[in-house]
Amino acid sequence: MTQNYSPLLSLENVTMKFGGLTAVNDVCLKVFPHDLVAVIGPNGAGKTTLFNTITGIYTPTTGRVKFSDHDLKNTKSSDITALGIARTFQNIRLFKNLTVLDNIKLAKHTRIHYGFWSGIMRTKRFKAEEKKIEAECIELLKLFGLETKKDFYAKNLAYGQQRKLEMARALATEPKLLLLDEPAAGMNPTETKELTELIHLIRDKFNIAIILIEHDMKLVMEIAEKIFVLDYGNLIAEGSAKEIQSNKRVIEAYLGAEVNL
Amino acid sequence: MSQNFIYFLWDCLQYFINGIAQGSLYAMVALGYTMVYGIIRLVNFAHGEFLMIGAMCGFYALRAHLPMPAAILVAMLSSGIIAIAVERLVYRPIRKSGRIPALITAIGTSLFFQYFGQLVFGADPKTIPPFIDEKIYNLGEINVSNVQIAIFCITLFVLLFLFWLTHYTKVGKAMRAVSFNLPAAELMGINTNKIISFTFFLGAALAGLGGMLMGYTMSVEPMMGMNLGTKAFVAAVVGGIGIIPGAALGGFIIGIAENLVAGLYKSSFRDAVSFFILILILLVKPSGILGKNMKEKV
Amino acid sequence: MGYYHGILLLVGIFITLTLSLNLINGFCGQFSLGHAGFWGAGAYASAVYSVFYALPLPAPVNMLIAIAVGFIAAAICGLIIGIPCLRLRGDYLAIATLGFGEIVRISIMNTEMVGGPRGFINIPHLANIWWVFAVAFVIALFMFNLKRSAFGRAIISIREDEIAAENMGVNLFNSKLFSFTIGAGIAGIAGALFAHTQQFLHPSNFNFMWSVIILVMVILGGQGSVTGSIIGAVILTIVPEALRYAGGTVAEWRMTIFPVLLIILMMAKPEGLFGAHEISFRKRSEG
Amino acid sequence: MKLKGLPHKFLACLMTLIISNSLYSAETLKVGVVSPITGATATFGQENVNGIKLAYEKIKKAGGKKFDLIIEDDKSDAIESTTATRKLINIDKISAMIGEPTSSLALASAPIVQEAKIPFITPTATNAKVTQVGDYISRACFTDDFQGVVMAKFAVNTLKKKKGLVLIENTSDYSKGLAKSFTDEFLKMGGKMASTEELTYAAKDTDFQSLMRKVKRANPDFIFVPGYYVEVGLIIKQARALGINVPFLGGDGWDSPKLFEIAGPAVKGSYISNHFAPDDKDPVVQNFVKDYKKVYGVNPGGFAALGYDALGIMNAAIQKAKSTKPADINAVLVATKDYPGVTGKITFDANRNPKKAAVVLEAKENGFVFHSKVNP
Repeated sequence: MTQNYSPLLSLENVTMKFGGLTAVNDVCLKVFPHDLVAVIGPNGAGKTTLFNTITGIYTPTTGRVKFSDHDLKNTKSSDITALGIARTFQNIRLFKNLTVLDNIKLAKHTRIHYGFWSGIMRTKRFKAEEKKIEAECIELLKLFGLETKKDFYAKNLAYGQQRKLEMARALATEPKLLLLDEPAAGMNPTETKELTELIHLIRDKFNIAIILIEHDMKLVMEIAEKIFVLDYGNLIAEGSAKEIQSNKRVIEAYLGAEVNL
Repeated sequence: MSQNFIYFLWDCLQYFINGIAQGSLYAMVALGYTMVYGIIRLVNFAHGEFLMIGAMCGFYALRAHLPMPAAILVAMLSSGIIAIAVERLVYRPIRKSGRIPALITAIGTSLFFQYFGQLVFGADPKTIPPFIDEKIYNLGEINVSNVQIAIFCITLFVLLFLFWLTHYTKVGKAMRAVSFNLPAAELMGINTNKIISFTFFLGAALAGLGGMLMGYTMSVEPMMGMNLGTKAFVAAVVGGIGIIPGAALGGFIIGIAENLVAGLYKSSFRDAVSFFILILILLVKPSGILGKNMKEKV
Repeated sequence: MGYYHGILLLVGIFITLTLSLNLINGFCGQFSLGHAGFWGAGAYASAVYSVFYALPLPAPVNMLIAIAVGFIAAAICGLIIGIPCLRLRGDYLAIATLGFGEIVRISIMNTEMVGGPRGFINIPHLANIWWVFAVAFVIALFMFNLKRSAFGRAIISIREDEIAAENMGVNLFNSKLFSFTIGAGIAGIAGALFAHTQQFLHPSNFNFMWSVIILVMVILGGQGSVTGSIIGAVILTIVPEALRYAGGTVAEWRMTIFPVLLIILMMAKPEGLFGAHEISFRKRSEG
Repeated sequence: MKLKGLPHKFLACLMTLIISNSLYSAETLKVGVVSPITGATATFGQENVNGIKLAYEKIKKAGGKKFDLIIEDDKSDAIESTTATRKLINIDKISAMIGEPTSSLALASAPIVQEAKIPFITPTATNAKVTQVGDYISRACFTDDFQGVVMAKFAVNTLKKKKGLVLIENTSDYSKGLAKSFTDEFLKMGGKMASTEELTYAAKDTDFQSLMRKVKRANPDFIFVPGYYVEVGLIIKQARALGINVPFLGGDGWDSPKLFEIAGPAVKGSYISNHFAPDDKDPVVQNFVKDYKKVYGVNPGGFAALGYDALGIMNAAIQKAKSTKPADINAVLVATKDYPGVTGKITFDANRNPKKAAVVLEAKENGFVFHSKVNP
């Protein structure tokens, strides 16, 4: 697949070291607008670390992360969100003691323009903007089938719903690129199937690029247009599902693992 | 060089020596703090009160005409037993409720013992004589007392003992395992509750010992634990909390700094200086001088 | 000033203080053990203004200036301590703020101008109970509205999960510093009211023990709950007084009973009486 | 916020319910006491209350007008002290009050008492500012100024020493005030200071070696330490260990058997000014000491003696007053003349400060003995 327009995200020789341990080694990859790609690899291959370097939780030891025209070096995690990268977490990080609706509203943080005193004095502008945001949030919840749960505390949702809520929350930040860290973990086959459709739907409805980390190979092979394979921090292969399935190095890396390609 | 400047240099040296002696005592108390924090991540505000109770019991033992070594033993045992009881009855039930409730509980326990002490032992300060007959040696402008030297030696001995305990005994290895990863240690078949109790006992017994040794400069009163406890905690944090040599190092640093400030400037700023150092260290190296940096896993 | 009047006045001041700490501790999840230090800084600064530098203006105007002075002095303290210390977490921040509170108290003790250890006397009687409750009301309203605005939500998200909050685009440091500074400043306002109603300040009122009491008020009511803070302040100002009447032994032992009650509360209901909820008549489905 | 609208009365009713058993029970005369029974200065407060209680038992036996004694703890805290004072005045409706023993907290509560016009006597608040609050505020002890003068006279006239040194506890007003009046009088009488540097220490200090080094270099004939016994004990002990053998002089803050526990025989040869001497041959003193020992098992200190006298003076005023109205009691109280207290014959001057003799005590091996009396 060749594109003649510029990449949305590009990693240039990114290396991430923790003391003596190299978690990500000299990785280069490009993601274009509207892409739906997957990052796979055995446990400990550095997938989540890769996400963490993209979202600014870690600063790469060497190399560059570029998003559109911005070099993300020295950009705070919160500013990266404002630029348009959103993510979910492997070990679900919802605001457990807030309601479902508040979780989503929070994600609108960077899209709110009323001032501090506007909020304190409850001005017209504040009320109008809050009303608009609330409507948007409920719209989003409907998409995920969570609108009836909007006043529940996040901690009281079922596991699958929590995963969905996290995705909804990430989308509420109005990203151009969405990173999903094992969205299907802990889901049953029916839920996984639903998820597959949902991911496609999201991509098309919001016109965004999506990178996902996933262990469920069936899901990956089904939806990913392009797959990157990490092993011990190295990018050992990239290509379509077919190419990856027949790649020798990938099979070696996975040998002994529980996954059947 | 003027006479005043020579005096100044002598003074600094003297304060430094006094600081080491005082720091030894802080170190002894800080060790208990650090061990408890290392094992269950709890800032045990009541640690100073364990010391107070030990010293009080030691005082009454002396009054009952027990010899000094026996009184020290009484102090250590009573501190230790109170600590085990507090851990069992108060800290253990709260352990799962999160850190802020645990911290509040520790503060509550500390306050309880302070006021309890005032009503039971009386608010008047009590004096414990030095554990050996004090002799002062004059070396030029410097004075060193045998009590100071003895305290320093005892602290060194305690440190070596703890090193041996944690590295070469079964219970010590278990302590390290629990402090490294409590649930994992439990899975490995270590009786974590027992190890935690033992840690409390050991830490508090050291505090009791420290309380008795302090007799040479301080009098024992029910409110003494608060100030001493926070300073020991500061020492533990400065050195790197959870790390045994760190506690000792922190104790010496705080002791020396306090004596220098009190001697060269104003003794009313003695208490402020330890907090000042704390804030400074936390800015430069939040994990303490000997600490390792830890980052939250995402 | 009568006894009930005096207690009611303290209730009002403690409501403001508890709300201010709730902003730092309950909303933002930052643990401060030196709040009495901010309170003291505000109290002494405002008293210094009205005793030594008061302008020839009507009393209410001077009181407003005194409140502003208290706010600014405490907020500056909050800023100075916040910039370095807010990088710390949990226990470390608690100890650093504890240290700061002690430094404030020691500095007051060593300042001859404000009476040092004897206490600061002859502060003009500029405020009264109406001032105290008007301010408490305004602050409570401020907190309510803050909680329901984007800024408040951002601060609360930090308490819940710092990393996720940052990932939502919340600037952690700025939000923390904001709540710490404003919380300190509001404590300074409480200090100004305290100074100008009591007309006497003593360093012992700004020690660690009082920091703990304010914190316990927050925790009792529930971290993050505005109405909870108010109730916590009311209960904890009145209960120790009520214990005076419980008769011989209890009255004598009231200072040991207080910590025991505290420990029992922590065991039974660590999230406080109301958690982060507000008391309200509207029903909320809780799944 | 609902609380704002809450009427005053509702809260009052609520509290009345809790406390109804002790409220408005009878029309007996009540005397309130506020003292630090817990907290930082509890050691003074507890002894003070002991003295007051002893006096109360004796007064009850003696007959005459009866009154109830209500004792409140203030935790050594200024807020608590003012709240407790208001409680005594408004709820218990006391007619007279024995105030805080420490100067700083007496200063906190005195304005409240003055406003309510309740006669107030503090046993041991020696700071001059306390009785300046108003005409209802008096004290049982002499002021700091007087003690300083007494000791300066003693140093020059009795000890014949002219080169002195003063060590000040810089966190204490008591210490500073005493040091100033001593220094002023001493210099006026032709004395000299051995050092131009102001030598200070802080409460709760334990290590005085640095201070002692400066003292040793100054080489004075005597050292005046207007401090409290805990620090003083350590100072003397550490001074002797460094070979400083000149006499120490001090004030009533030294007066505790603990001083000898802390410093041991090193105190011997020191002199202090005090309110009373337990071995004073005066039968008033001897009876008090005997009674006190019987109840509490130890010799009384100055806080106990002054607590005892404070209630005694107040009782005398109550008995003599033409009614139980506070104003009438105060009228008699401020005119107190030649009250035979254990701390001397007490007569109030126009500012309600007692004019009475101070005693100078000399330290022997294990306690103070009476040395001489110094009249004002």
